[in-house]
Amino acid sequence: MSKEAQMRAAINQKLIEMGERERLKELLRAKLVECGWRDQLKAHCKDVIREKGLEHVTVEDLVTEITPKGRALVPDSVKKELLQRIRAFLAQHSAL
Amino acid sequence: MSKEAQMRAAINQKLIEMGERERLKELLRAKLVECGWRDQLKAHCKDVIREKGLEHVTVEDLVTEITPKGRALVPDSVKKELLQRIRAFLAQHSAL
Amino acid sequence: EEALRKQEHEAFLARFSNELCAEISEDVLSECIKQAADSEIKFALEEKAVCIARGSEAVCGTLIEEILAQEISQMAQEVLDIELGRVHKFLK
Repeated sequence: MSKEAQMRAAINQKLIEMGERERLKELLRAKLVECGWRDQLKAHCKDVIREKGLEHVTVEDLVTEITPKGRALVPDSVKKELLQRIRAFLAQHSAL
Repeated sequence: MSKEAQMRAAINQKLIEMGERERLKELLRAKLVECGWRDQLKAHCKDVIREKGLEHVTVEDLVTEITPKGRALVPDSVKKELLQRIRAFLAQHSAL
Repeated sequence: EEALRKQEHEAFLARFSNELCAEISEDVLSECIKQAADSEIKFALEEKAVCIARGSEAVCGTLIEEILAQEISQMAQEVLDIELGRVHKFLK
Protein backbone atom coordinates (compact mmCIF):
# COMPACT_ATOMS: atom_id res chain seq x y z
CA MET A 1 0.00 0.00 0.00
CA SER A 2 1.44 3.42 -0.92
CA LYS A 3 2.06 5.98 1.76
CA GLU A 4 -0.79 8.11 0.49
CA ALA A 5 -3.21 5.20 0.57
CA GLN A 6 -2.09 4.40 4.12
CA MET A 7 -2.68 7.96 5.14
CA ARG A 8 -6.13 8.02 3.55
CA ALA A 9 -7.09 4.83 5.35
CA ALA A 10 -5.80 6.17 8.66
CA ILE A 11 -7.64 9.48 8.33
CA ASN A 12 -10.83 7.78 7.26
CA GLN A 13 -10.66 5.49 10.25
CA LYS A 14 -10.06 8.44 12.54
CA LEU A 15 -13.01 10.30 11.01
CA ILE A 16 -15.28 7.40 11.78
CA GLU A 17 -13.82 6.54 15.19
CA MET A 18 -14.07 10.10 16.42
CA GLY A 19 -17.59 10.48 15.09
CA GLU A 20 -16.44 13.37 12.92
CA ARG A 21 -17.86 11.91 9.71
CA GLU A 22 -21.32 11.78 11.28
CA ARG A 23 -20.89 15.28 12.69
CA LEU A 24 -19.93 16.58 9.26
CA LYS A 25 -23.02 14.99 7.77
CA GLU A 26 -25.14 16.45 10.56
CA LEU A 27 -23.63 19.87 9.94
CA LEU A 28 -24.46 19.66 6.24
CA ARG A 29 -28.03 18.48 6.92
CA ALA A 30 -28.57 21.36 9.35
CA LYS A 31 -27.10 23.89 6.92
CA LEU A 32 -29.35 22.63 4.13
CA VAL A 33 -32.40 23.19 6.30
CA GLU A 34 -31.14 26.56 7.51
CA CYS A 35 -30.45 27.97 4.05
CA GLY A 36 -33.87 26.94 2.73
CA TRP A 37 -32.55 24.20 0.44
CA ARG A 38 -34.98 21.64 1.84
CA ASP A 39 -37.98 23.90 1.33
CA GLN A 40 -36.90 24.72 -2.22
CA LEU A 41 -36.50 21.03 -2.97
CA LYS A 42 -39.92 20.26 -1.51
CA ALA A 43 -41.47 22.95 -3.70
CA HIS A 44 -39.70 21.51 -6.73
CA CYS A 45 -41.04 18.03 -5.87
CA LYS A 46 -44.56 19.45 -5.73
CA ASP A 47 -44.08 21.14 -9.12
CA VAL A 48 -42.90 17.90 -10.72
CA ILE A 49 -45.77 15.90 -9.21
CA ARG A 50 -48.25 18.53 -10.41
CA GLU A 51 -46.77 18.62 -13.92
CA LYS A 52 -46.51 14.87 -14.43
CA GLY A 53 -49.57 13.85 -12.43
CA LEU A 54 -49.29 11.80 -9.26
CA GLU A 55 -50.32 8.59 -10.99
CA HIS A 56 -47.39 8.88 -13.41
CA VAL A 57 -44.62 9.48 -10.86
CA THR A 58 -42.77 6.95 -8.72
CA VAL A 59 -40.34 7.88 -5.95
CA GLU A 60 -37.49 6.81 -8.26
CA ASP A 61 -38.72 9.05 -11.09
CA LEU A 62 -38.99 11.94 -8.72
CA VAL A 63 -35.48 11.37 -7.36
CA THR A 64 -34.08 11.31 -10.91
CA GLU A 65 -36.01 14.42 -11.82
CA ILE A 66 -35.06 16.56 -8.82
CA THR A 67 -31.47 15.47 -8.28
CA PRO A 68 -29.82 17.92 -10.73
CA LYS A 69 -31.69 20.85 -9.24
CA GLY A 70 -31.02 19.53 -5.73
CA ARG A 71 -27.29 19.57 -6.41
CA ALA A 72 -27.36 22.95 -8.10
CA LEU A 73 -29.30 24.54 -5.27
CA VAL A 74 -26.65 23.91 -2.59
CA PRO A 75 -25.21 27.34 -1.81
CA ASP A 76 -21.46 27.82 -2.28
CA SER A 77 -21.22 29.14 1.26
CA VAL A 78 -22.45 25.80 2.60
CA LYS A 79 -19.97 23.84 0.48
CA LYS A 80 -17.19 26.17 1.61
CA GLU A 81 -18.07 25.79 5.26
CA LEU A 82 -18.03 22.02 4.99
CA LEU A 83 -14.69 22.06 3.22
CA GLN A 84 -13.29 24.41 5.83
CA ARG A 85 -14.34 22.09 8.60
CA ILE A 86 -12.84 19.07 6.83
CA ARG A 87 -9.58 20.91 6.24
CA ALA A 88 -9.39 21.91 9.88
CA PHE A 89 -9.90 18.32 10.96
CA LEU A 90 -7.33 16.98 8.54
CA ALA A 91 -4.80 19.59 9.56
CA GLN A 92 -5.24 18.51 13.15
CA HIS A 93 -5.15 14.78 12.55
CA SER A 94 -2.74 14.18 9.71
CA ALA A 95 0.68 14.90 11.12
CA LEU A 96 3.50 14.21 8.75
CA MET B 1 -62.11 25.46 -10.47
CA SER B 2 -60.86 24.35 -7.06
CA LYS B 3 -59.16 20.99 -6.57
CA GLU B 4 -62.19 19.69 -4.70
CA ALA B 5 -64.62 20.86 -7.33
CA GLN B 6 -62.48 19.16 -9.97
CA MET B 7 -62.52 15.97 -7.95
CA ARG B 8 -66.30 16.08 -7.57
CA ALA B 9 -66.67 16.61 -11.31
CA ALA B 10 -64.29 13.71 -12.02
CA ILE B 11 -66.17 11.39 -9.65
CA ASN B 12 -69.51 12.33 -11.18
CA GLN B 13 -68.21 11.82 -14.68
CA LYS B 14 -66.84 8.40 -13.82
CA LEU B 15 -70.13 7.39 -12.16
CA ILE B 16 -72.12 8.52 -15.18
CA GLU B 17 -69.77 6.96 -17.75
CA MET B 18 -70.01 3.56 -16.15
CA GLY B 19 -73.75 3.73 -15.52
CA GLU B 20 -73.09 3.57 -11.79
CA ARG B 21 -74.93 6.81 -11.04
CA GLU B 22 -78.20 5.33 -12.29
CA ARG B 23 -77.57 2.11 -10.35
CA LEU B 24 -76.92 4.11 -7.19
CA LYS B 25 -80.17 6.01 -7.66
CA GLU B 26 -82.05 2.78 -8.07
CA LEU B 27 -80.38 1.36 -4.97
CA LEU B 28 -81.34 4.43 -2.96
CA ARG B 29 -84.94 4.32 -4.14
CA ALA B 30 -85.16 0.65 -3.19
CA LYS B 31 -83.61 1.31 0.20
CA LEU B 32 -86.10 4.12 0.89
CA VAL B 33 -88.96 1.74 0.27
CA GLU B 34 -87.32 -1.08 2.23
CA CYS B 35 -86.66 1.00 5.34
CA GLY B 36 -90.22 2.36 5.48
CA TRP B 37 -89.25 5.90 4.52
CA ARG B 38 -91.90 6.06 1.79
CA ASP B 39 -94.69 4.85 4.06
CA GLN B 40 -93.73 7.21 6.87
CA LEU B 41 -93.55 10.19 4.54
CA LYS B 42 -96.81 9.31 2.85
CA ALA B 43 -98.50 9.25 6.24
CA HIS B 44 -96.97 12.64 6.98
CA CYS B 45 -98.33 13.96 3.66
CA LYS B 46 -101.81 12.86 4.64
CA ASP B 47 -101.45 14.51 8.06
CA VAL B 48 -100.44 17.79 6.46
CA ILE B 49 -103.37 17.66 4.03
CA ARG B 50 -105.75 16.88 6.88
CA GLU B 51 -104.38 19.73 9.02
CA LYS B 52 -104.39 22.38 6.30
CA GLY B 53 -107.45 21.24 4.42
CA LEU B 54 -107.30 19.80 0.94
CA GLU B 55 -108.57 22.99 -0.65
CA HIS B 56 -105.68 24.99 0.79
CA VAL B 57 -102.81 22.76 -0.30
CA THR B 58 -100.93 22.81 -3.62
CA VAL B 59 -98.29 20.29 -4.67
CA GLU B 60 -95.62 22.95 -4.09
CA ASP B 61 -96.89 23.67 -0.57
CA LEU B 62 -96.89 20.01 0.23
CA VAL B 63 -93.37 19.54 -1.10
CA THR B 64 -92.11 22.50 0.96
CA GLU B 65 -93.89 21.18 4.02
CA ILE B 66 -92.70 17.60 3.92
CA THR B 67 -89.14 18.06 2.60
CA PRO B 68 -87.46 18.70 6.00
CA LYS B 69 -89.06 15.58 7.44
CA GLY B 70 -88.22 13.67 4.26
CA ARG B 71 -84.57 14.54 4.73
CA ALA B 72 -84.58 13.78 8.44
CA LEU B 73 -86.23 10.41 7.93
CA VAL B 74 -83.47 8.98 5.72
CA PRO B 75 -81.69 6.52 8.02
CA ASP B 76 -77.95 7.04 8.52
CA SER B 77 -77.40 3.41 7.58
CA VAL B 78 -78.80 4.10 4.09
CA LYS B 79 -76.58 7.16 3.64
CA LYS B 80 -73.60 5.15 4.84
CA GLU B 81 -74.34 2.29 2.50
CA LEU B 82 -74.54 4.62 -0.45
CA LEU B 83 -71.26 6.30 0.46
CA GLN B 84 -69.64 2.91 0.93
CA ARG B 85 -70.79 1.86 -2.50
CA ILE B 86 -69.37 5.03 -4.07
CA ARG B 87 -66.06 4.47 -2.29
CA ALA B 88 -65.88 0.85 -3.37
CA PHE B 89 -66.64 1.86 -6.95
CA LEU B 90 -63.89 4.49 -6.93
CA ALA B 91 -61.43 2.06 -5.38
CA GLN B 92 -62.15 -0.38 -8.19
CA HIS B 93 -61.96 2.27 -10.91
CA SER B 94 -59.16 4.34 -9.45
CA ALA B 95 -58.31 6.24 -12.63
CA LEU B 96 -59.20 9.58 -11.06
CA GLU C 1 13.71 17.74 0.88
CA GLU C 2 11.73 18.68 3.97
CA ALA C 3 10.11 21.61 2.12
CA LEU C 4 9.20 19.34 -0.79
CA ARG C 5 7.71 16.78 1.54
CA LYS C 6 5.65 19.47 3.22
CA GLN C 7 4.46 20.79 -0.12
CA GLU C 8 3.41 17.31 -1.22
CA HIS C 9 1.62 16.78 2.07
CA GLU C 10 -0.27 20.04 1.69
CA ALA C 11 -1.27 19.08 -1.83
CA PHE C 12 -2.46 15.70 -0.60
CA LEU C 13 -4.52 17.30 2.17
CA ALA C 14 -6.13 19.72 -0.28
CA ARG C 15 -6.99 16.88 -2.66
CA PHE C 16 -8.24 14.63 0.08
CA SER C 17 -10.33 17.41 1.64
CA ASN C 18 -12.03 18.09 -1.66
CA GLU C 19 -12.70 14.40 -2.24
CA LEU C 20 -14.04 13.94 1.26
CA CYS C 21 -16.21 17.03 0.94
CA ALA C 22 -17.65 15.72 -2.33
CA GLU C 23 -18.21 12.26 -0.83
CA ILE C 24 -20.01 13.57 2.26
CA SER C 25 -22.06 16.01 0.18
CA GLU C 26 -23.07 13.23 -2.18
CA ASP C 27 -24.12 10.97 0.74
CA VAL C 28 -26.15 13.68 2.44
CA LEU C 29 -27.70 15.07 -0.74
CA SER C 30 -28.74 11.62 -1.95
CA GLU C 31 -30.26 10.84 1.41
CA CYS C 32 -32.10 14.18 1.65
CA ILE C 33 -33.32 14.06 -1.95
CA LYS C 34 -34.66 10.53 -1.46
CA GLN C 35 -36.36 11.60 1.78
CA ALA C 36 -37.92 14.65 0.12
CA ALA C 37 -39.19 12.60 -2.84
CA ASP C 38 -40.53 9.93 -0.53
CA SER C 39 -42.35 12.29 1.79
CA GLU C 40 -43.74 14.48 -0.99
CA ILE C 41 -45.19 11.47 -2.83
CA LYS C 42 -46.64 10.21 0.44
CA PHE C 43 -48.06 13.64 1.19
CA ALA C 44 -49.56 13.95 -2.30
CA LEU C 45 -51.15 10.50 -1.98
CA GLU C 46 -52.64 11.38 1.40
CA GLU C 47 -53.91 14.66 0.06
CA LYS C 48 -55.51 12.88 -2.89
CA ALA C 49 -57.14 10.32 -0.60
CA VAL C 50 -58.63 13.11 1.51
CA CYS C 51 -59.82 14.88 -1.64
CA ILE C 52 -61.45 11.67 -2.94
CA ALA C 53 -63.10 11.05 0.44
CA ARG C 54 -64.51 14.59 0.55
CA GLY C 55 -65.55 14.42 -3.08
CA SER C 56 -67.32 11.10 -2.52
CA GLU C 57 -69.22 12.53 0.43
CA ALA C 58 -70.25 15.57 -1.58
CA VAL C 59 -71.37 13.45 -4.55
CA CYS C 60 -73.25 11.12 -2.21
CA GLY C 61 -75.01 14.09 -0.61
CA THR C 62 -75.98 15.50 -4.01
CA LEU C 63 -77.27 12.14 -5.14
CA ILE C 64 -79.42 11.77 -2.02
CA GLU C 65 -80.79 15.29 -2.42
CA GLU C 66 -81.60 14.62 -6.06
CA ILE C 67 -83.49 11.42 -5.32
CA LEU C 68 -85.29 12.90 -2.33
CA ALA C 69 -86.45 15.87 -4.42
CA GLN C 70 -87.79 13.52 -7.12
CA GLU C 71 -89.40 11.11 -4.68
CA ILE C 72 -90.93 13.83 -2.53
CA SER C 73 -92.49 15.76 -5.41
CA GLN C 74 -93.77 12.55 -6.96
CA MET C 75 -95.22 11.44 -3.64
CA ALA C 76 -96.85 14.83 -2.97
CA GLN C 77 -98.48 14.70 -6.38
CA GLU C 78 -99.65 11.10 -5.87
CA VAL C 79 -101.09 11.69 -2.42
CA LEU C 80 -102.87 14.88 -3.48
CA ASP C 81 -104.32 13.10 -6.53
CA ILE C 82 -105.58 10.26 -4.39
CA GLU C 83 -107.10 12.64 -1.83
CA LEU C 84 -108.74 14.72 -4.55
CA GLY C 85 -110.07 11.57 -6.22
CA ARG C 86 -111.54 10.50 -2.92
CA VAL C 87 -113.31 13.86 -2.47
CA HIS C 88 -114.64 13.77 -6.03
CA LYS C 89 -115.93 10.26 -5.49
CA PHE C 90 -117.58 11.37 -2.25
CA LEU C 91 -119.19 14.37 -3.96
CA LYS C 92 -120.53 12.21 -6.74
